[in-house]
Amino acid sequence: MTSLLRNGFLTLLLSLALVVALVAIPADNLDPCADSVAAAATTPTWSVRVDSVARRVVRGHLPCASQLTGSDSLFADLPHLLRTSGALVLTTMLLVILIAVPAGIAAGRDRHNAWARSAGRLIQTLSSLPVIVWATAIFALAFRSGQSVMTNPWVTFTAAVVTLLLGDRLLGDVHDRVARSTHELLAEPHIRTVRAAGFSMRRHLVQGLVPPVADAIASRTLLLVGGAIVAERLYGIRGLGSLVFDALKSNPMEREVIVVSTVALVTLGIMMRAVAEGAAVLADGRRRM
Amino acid sequence: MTKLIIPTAFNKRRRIPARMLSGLVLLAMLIAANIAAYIFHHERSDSYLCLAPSHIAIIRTALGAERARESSDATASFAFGFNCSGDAGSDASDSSARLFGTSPAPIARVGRPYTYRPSLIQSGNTDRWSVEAIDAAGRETGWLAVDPQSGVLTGTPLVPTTLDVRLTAKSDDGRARLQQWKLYVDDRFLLLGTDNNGRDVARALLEAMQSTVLPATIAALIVLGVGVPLGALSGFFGGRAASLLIAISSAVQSIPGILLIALAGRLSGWNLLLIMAAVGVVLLPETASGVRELVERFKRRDFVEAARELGMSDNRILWDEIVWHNGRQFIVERVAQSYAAAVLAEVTLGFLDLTDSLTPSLGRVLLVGREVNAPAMLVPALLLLLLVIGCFSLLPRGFAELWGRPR
Amino acid sequence: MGAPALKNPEPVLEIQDLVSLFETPAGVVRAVDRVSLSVQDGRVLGIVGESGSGKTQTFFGVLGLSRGTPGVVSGRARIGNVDVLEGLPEHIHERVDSDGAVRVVKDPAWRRLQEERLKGVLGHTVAILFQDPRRSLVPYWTIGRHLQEVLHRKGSAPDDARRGRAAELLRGLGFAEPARVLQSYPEQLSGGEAQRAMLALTMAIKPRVLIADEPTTGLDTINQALALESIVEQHERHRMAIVLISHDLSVIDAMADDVLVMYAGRVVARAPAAVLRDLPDEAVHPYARELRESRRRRTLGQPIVAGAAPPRPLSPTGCAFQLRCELRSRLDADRQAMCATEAPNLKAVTEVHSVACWGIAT
Amino acid sequence: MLGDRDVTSLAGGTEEREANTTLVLEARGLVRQFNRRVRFGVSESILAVDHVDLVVRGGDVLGIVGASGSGKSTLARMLTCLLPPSAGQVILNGRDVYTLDKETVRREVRPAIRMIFQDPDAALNPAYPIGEGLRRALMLGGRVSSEHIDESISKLLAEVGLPSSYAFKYPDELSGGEKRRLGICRALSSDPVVIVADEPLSGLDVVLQERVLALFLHEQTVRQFALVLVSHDLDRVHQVCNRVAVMFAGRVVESAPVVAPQLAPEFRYRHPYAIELAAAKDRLHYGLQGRSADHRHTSEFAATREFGTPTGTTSRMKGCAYRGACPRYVRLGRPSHCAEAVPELTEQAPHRSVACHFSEAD
Repeated sequence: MTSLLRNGFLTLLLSLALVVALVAIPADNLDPCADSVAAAATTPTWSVRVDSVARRVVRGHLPCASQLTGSDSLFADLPHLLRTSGALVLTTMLLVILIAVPAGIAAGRDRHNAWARSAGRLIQTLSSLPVIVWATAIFALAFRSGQSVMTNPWVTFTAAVVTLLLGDRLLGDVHDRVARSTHELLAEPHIRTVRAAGFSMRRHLVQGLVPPVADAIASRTLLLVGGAIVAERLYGIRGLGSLVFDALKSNPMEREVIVVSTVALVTLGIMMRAVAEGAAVLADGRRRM
Repeated sequence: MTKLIIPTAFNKRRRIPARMLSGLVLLAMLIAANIAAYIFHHERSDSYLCLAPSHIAIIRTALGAERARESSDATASFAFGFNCSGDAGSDASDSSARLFGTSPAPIARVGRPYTYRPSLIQSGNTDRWSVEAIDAAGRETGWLAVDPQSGVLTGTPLVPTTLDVRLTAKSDDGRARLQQWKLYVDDRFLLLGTDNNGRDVARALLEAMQSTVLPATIAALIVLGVGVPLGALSGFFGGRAASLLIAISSAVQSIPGILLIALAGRLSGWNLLLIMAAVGVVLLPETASGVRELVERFKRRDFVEAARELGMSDNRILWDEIVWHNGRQFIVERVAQSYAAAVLAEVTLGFLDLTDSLTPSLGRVLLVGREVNAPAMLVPALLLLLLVIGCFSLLPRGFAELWGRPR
Repeated sequence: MGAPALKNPEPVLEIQDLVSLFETPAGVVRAVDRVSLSVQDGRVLGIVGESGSGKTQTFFGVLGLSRGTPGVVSGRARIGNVDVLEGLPEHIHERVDSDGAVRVVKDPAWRRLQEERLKGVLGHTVAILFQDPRRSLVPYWTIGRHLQEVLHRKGSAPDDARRGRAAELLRGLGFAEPARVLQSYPEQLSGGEAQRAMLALTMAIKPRVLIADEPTTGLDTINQALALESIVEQHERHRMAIVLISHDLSVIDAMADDVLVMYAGRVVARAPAAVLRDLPDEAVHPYARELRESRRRRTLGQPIVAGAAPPRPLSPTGCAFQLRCELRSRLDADRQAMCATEAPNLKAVTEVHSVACWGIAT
Repeated sequence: MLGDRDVTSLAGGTEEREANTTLVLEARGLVRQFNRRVRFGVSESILAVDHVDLVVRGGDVLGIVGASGSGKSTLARMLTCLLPPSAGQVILNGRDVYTLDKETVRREVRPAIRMIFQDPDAALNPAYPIGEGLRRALMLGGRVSSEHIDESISKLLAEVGLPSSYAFKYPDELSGGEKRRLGICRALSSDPVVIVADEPLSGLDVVLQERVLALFLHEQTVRQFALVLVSHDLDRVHQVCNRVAVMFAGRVVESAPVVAPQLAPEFRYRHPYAIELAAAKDRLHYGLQGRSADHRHTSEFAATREFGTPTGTTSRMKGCAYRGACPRYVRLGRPSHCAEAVPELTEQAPHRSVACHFSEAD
């Protein structure tokens, strides 16, 4: 458990420091739309800038955000945005677990199982194509079936999930790691004793497999958050990702929006990794011992 | 005692495997394309990114186009549309362009209809539109006509020339707004045709490759130069500083990589080198922890102590016995993956319309292709992208065959 | 070894013509080559042979514990009343590989069928004492937990009765403070202690057959003696059949009723221990004779004579032992040709002693 | 050389053998402490080797015998300059090897003291063929110039009986015996003065063990190095060594010359643990045979023994570490002297020193 706390805490601390540092970088020009910063003279000193942003973030009144999110305060809109992004990541990860983990276990358990091997090869080839290719393919399909289909939120959500699922070797990596850890687990001498003494294998398989699978899922979740914000932007899903990118694209750049949404995304990533590592710690008696 | 000559390097006599060859050929093609693009890129005039007539001939013969024509006007260069100074879309001549929301396409194709629909920003009242298009010799051309009420410009050019077009809109209160731009009429054959603005797609791809693949080497070098040693040293010597660095980089890893890269891009004004450096830093932790785990796994093996017993220094054990002999395949795979990931990151930025149109990028070609649904643009761009990905997955497999055990 | 009266002569474990193949970097190895054996109830069958002679793989292949592919490919095996390899031929098929090599492949259904069938056998009729006890016991379970699991499955006695039973089992095996051992994890025990803890586990199972795979390797002489004596004691008390696998003839000679000598995956000699000990040299299989002499030198502590004799590998064709065999040089020409071309199979010399060698008159 | 050892010749010969052989390697007061993390925040310090003094003379075959966990492997690694001791010195031609700088160690100490590892497979880098491994050993040994490397590789391989085509093979293609021979070949590559072999016989069967030991002795006659054989197998030590040091819980409890097994009383072991080892060895060979006859012996033996053989995990135990299982301690009514004072090695007979406060006679 200690590694989990230390790791999570360190990550949050460092990402906050990184984002605050971003705020401190002197912007190329002042923030014209921020009417509340009337008193900003030439280029305010570093402390003034941070203070002003902090005050605004805390008070929840972010006028600039209003142009993007259309509501009076970013914080009112944050839960909804976080839910969308979170839903995208969670659904994709659930699908990964449902597809890659069983296929990986089957492939790891018996190297010569023809069905498992072909499934593995299919997963590998499919997932080796980048997200871009899948997005373009889906758009080509969408055009063929008329422009309107892309406006239905459910269609865009599923399209985003499919793109994320099949892109950037996500399925392939998880499948490989699960297959490898299954193969290594079954080669462990104590598994042979469990089978020879007639104990039930399931408990030992779970206890042996959950930690490596959870580690594989945890590490890929972080990359998935990155993929999710790309998918949001591609399919125009109103989530944290599209907000951040809009803020990035806006001229002049709205720092507060970037600050808040980055922290939100980081927390999303860390919470998911914490859940996965928690599962690993609970299942593996060895760590507890 | 049988005299036995053992080649000191035991896998010397082995021909280069097929997969390795194909990977190398692909890589060579990419680099050649980039060098070519770089040469032409270097030649461009300051206002337009364009080819000097002599270079057109070279490309056309290289691309096997059937009719090479020297344009009469030595200075008239073949506009390519990626204007590298000033904002995209506006022509250099008229400051009033800012009043017009849209920008005219700079190239017209002989035999293909050319249209432009201006939109006045404050067009409250009715305006009467008129156009004059004078070619270099000062003659008025007839094919360009404007609809007085809506100002829509239409016409099909017949002869390849260079025109100075002036579009004026007179409102009834006497104020006149003027948009002026240089229109090139071109009739040359273009291998991949043009995009909606009449720009040559092949040229755009060539240009994009140069701005995507070559800078990606910076990311790969960072991963190789910093990630691998960091992982190896912290794995073998377990230094406190090295593991702290890895902890920090894994913390950085929790921030979505694409966001960091986009931020770095935006803050640096889309300076490609800095973007690629950011990509390198984002990809670094994965490689570093991978190498560290590999080194730790091998460090515990007895042959490390056996090597120390032989009198091998720790450094040689780490770099020769563990990293080179047992880790090289993993490192080559990881660096190839990072290279492909760097290219993909840059393409993703372009695809998400995050980069400005100044930097030619494969992503932007895909973006434009997606918006106007022009297969002529999408298909070649995708093929080029898959070429890059394919090349970087073939290379490690080729190395695996070369370094693997002889069967 | 005077064997106790044969109460129930019907063998508790029987294997006929077992063949098992393994794919290794150097090609397909025939680890077990047409091995037949049977284990009578209440008797100790000793199997002696070099490492890699297939003595362990014979049992582990049948019991589905070996990881190699394809594993057991033909033969029949019966444990108790379960015919373990029934229906094997239907699950075996040949597949021509990409590089033209013909590969024997078992389809995955066989593994599930095997697990189902062995559920009633492993941990009930058969118990196994593995070679490296510290790594074979479950690392995240205490010794007490191991015993609890078995005792729980065996009888429905309440918790504390089971703990008492476990402590009493350990005390019976010479543990001074069973309480300490019950709470400790396998890695906290010494080699000898872990060995006897695993023996306690097999005793809790009360099997009809105990397969002890190299119980004495890696132990110092005191723990070796203790391990063997504990096995003997449990054998006396529970009347179970024991299969004792070892490369050390003195261990086999000390405990086994019948001895099986294996070489390169084949049974080359079978006889009761007493008979094998007294047979004259020319009646015994050359490999068995080499083992006997080596054991005699070791028992007498005769110093080893310096000498740089080169290793004598197995010969792939004909009798595997021919390259090391002294007897072959004294045979006549056509029998020597037989040694080179064809592997001899087991033939009975007397009604209790059989040998697989062209040079020994049957 | 050591062939004809009967009681009389060796007893007489022992003295003058000692005189003319020069002192090669000496260990003075070697101590090695490990701290092991038992639970979070709680770590226990273990004294693996506790003030060991050893003397190795030219042409010696010194046997170090003890149970697994008695610290003999740790001692071996300290002798070969692989593991710096917590205290004490290892002296090679008059200089303490652990005080020398890295360069002199690499140039002078490493080629002089070589080690053969317990698991030969793990000591070979799997990524390149054996020839490449030997080439590196020869280059680092510094005895061969680079253009003669190929010849000396095939010469070394031939010396241990391996054909020179093995240079192209990878470590996992070799059999157990062949890997052992390769280990020897690797150690000989730098013409060492002392070779320390850590359990060179584990994993080999009886016949192969004899051949490997014969090879060791043959090489010793040819190259005149001192051999330190670390093993748990008392039989083999008696067959090969001329001196033995018996270790228990990190301490040398008895250091004695090795004389033919049917010993006259004055040549038998004097320390209770050493006596126990020898008795268990003999019981393995003779006692167990009459298993059913003197059944009483086995059960009585197990019952009296409070046997939790401490595995060297006792941190610096006050008094004698063996008293927990020592019959003499029980017979003399658990004298408190054993519990307080640590018994020092005292000379109780010519060339025989024992670490026990009392003797067999009391």
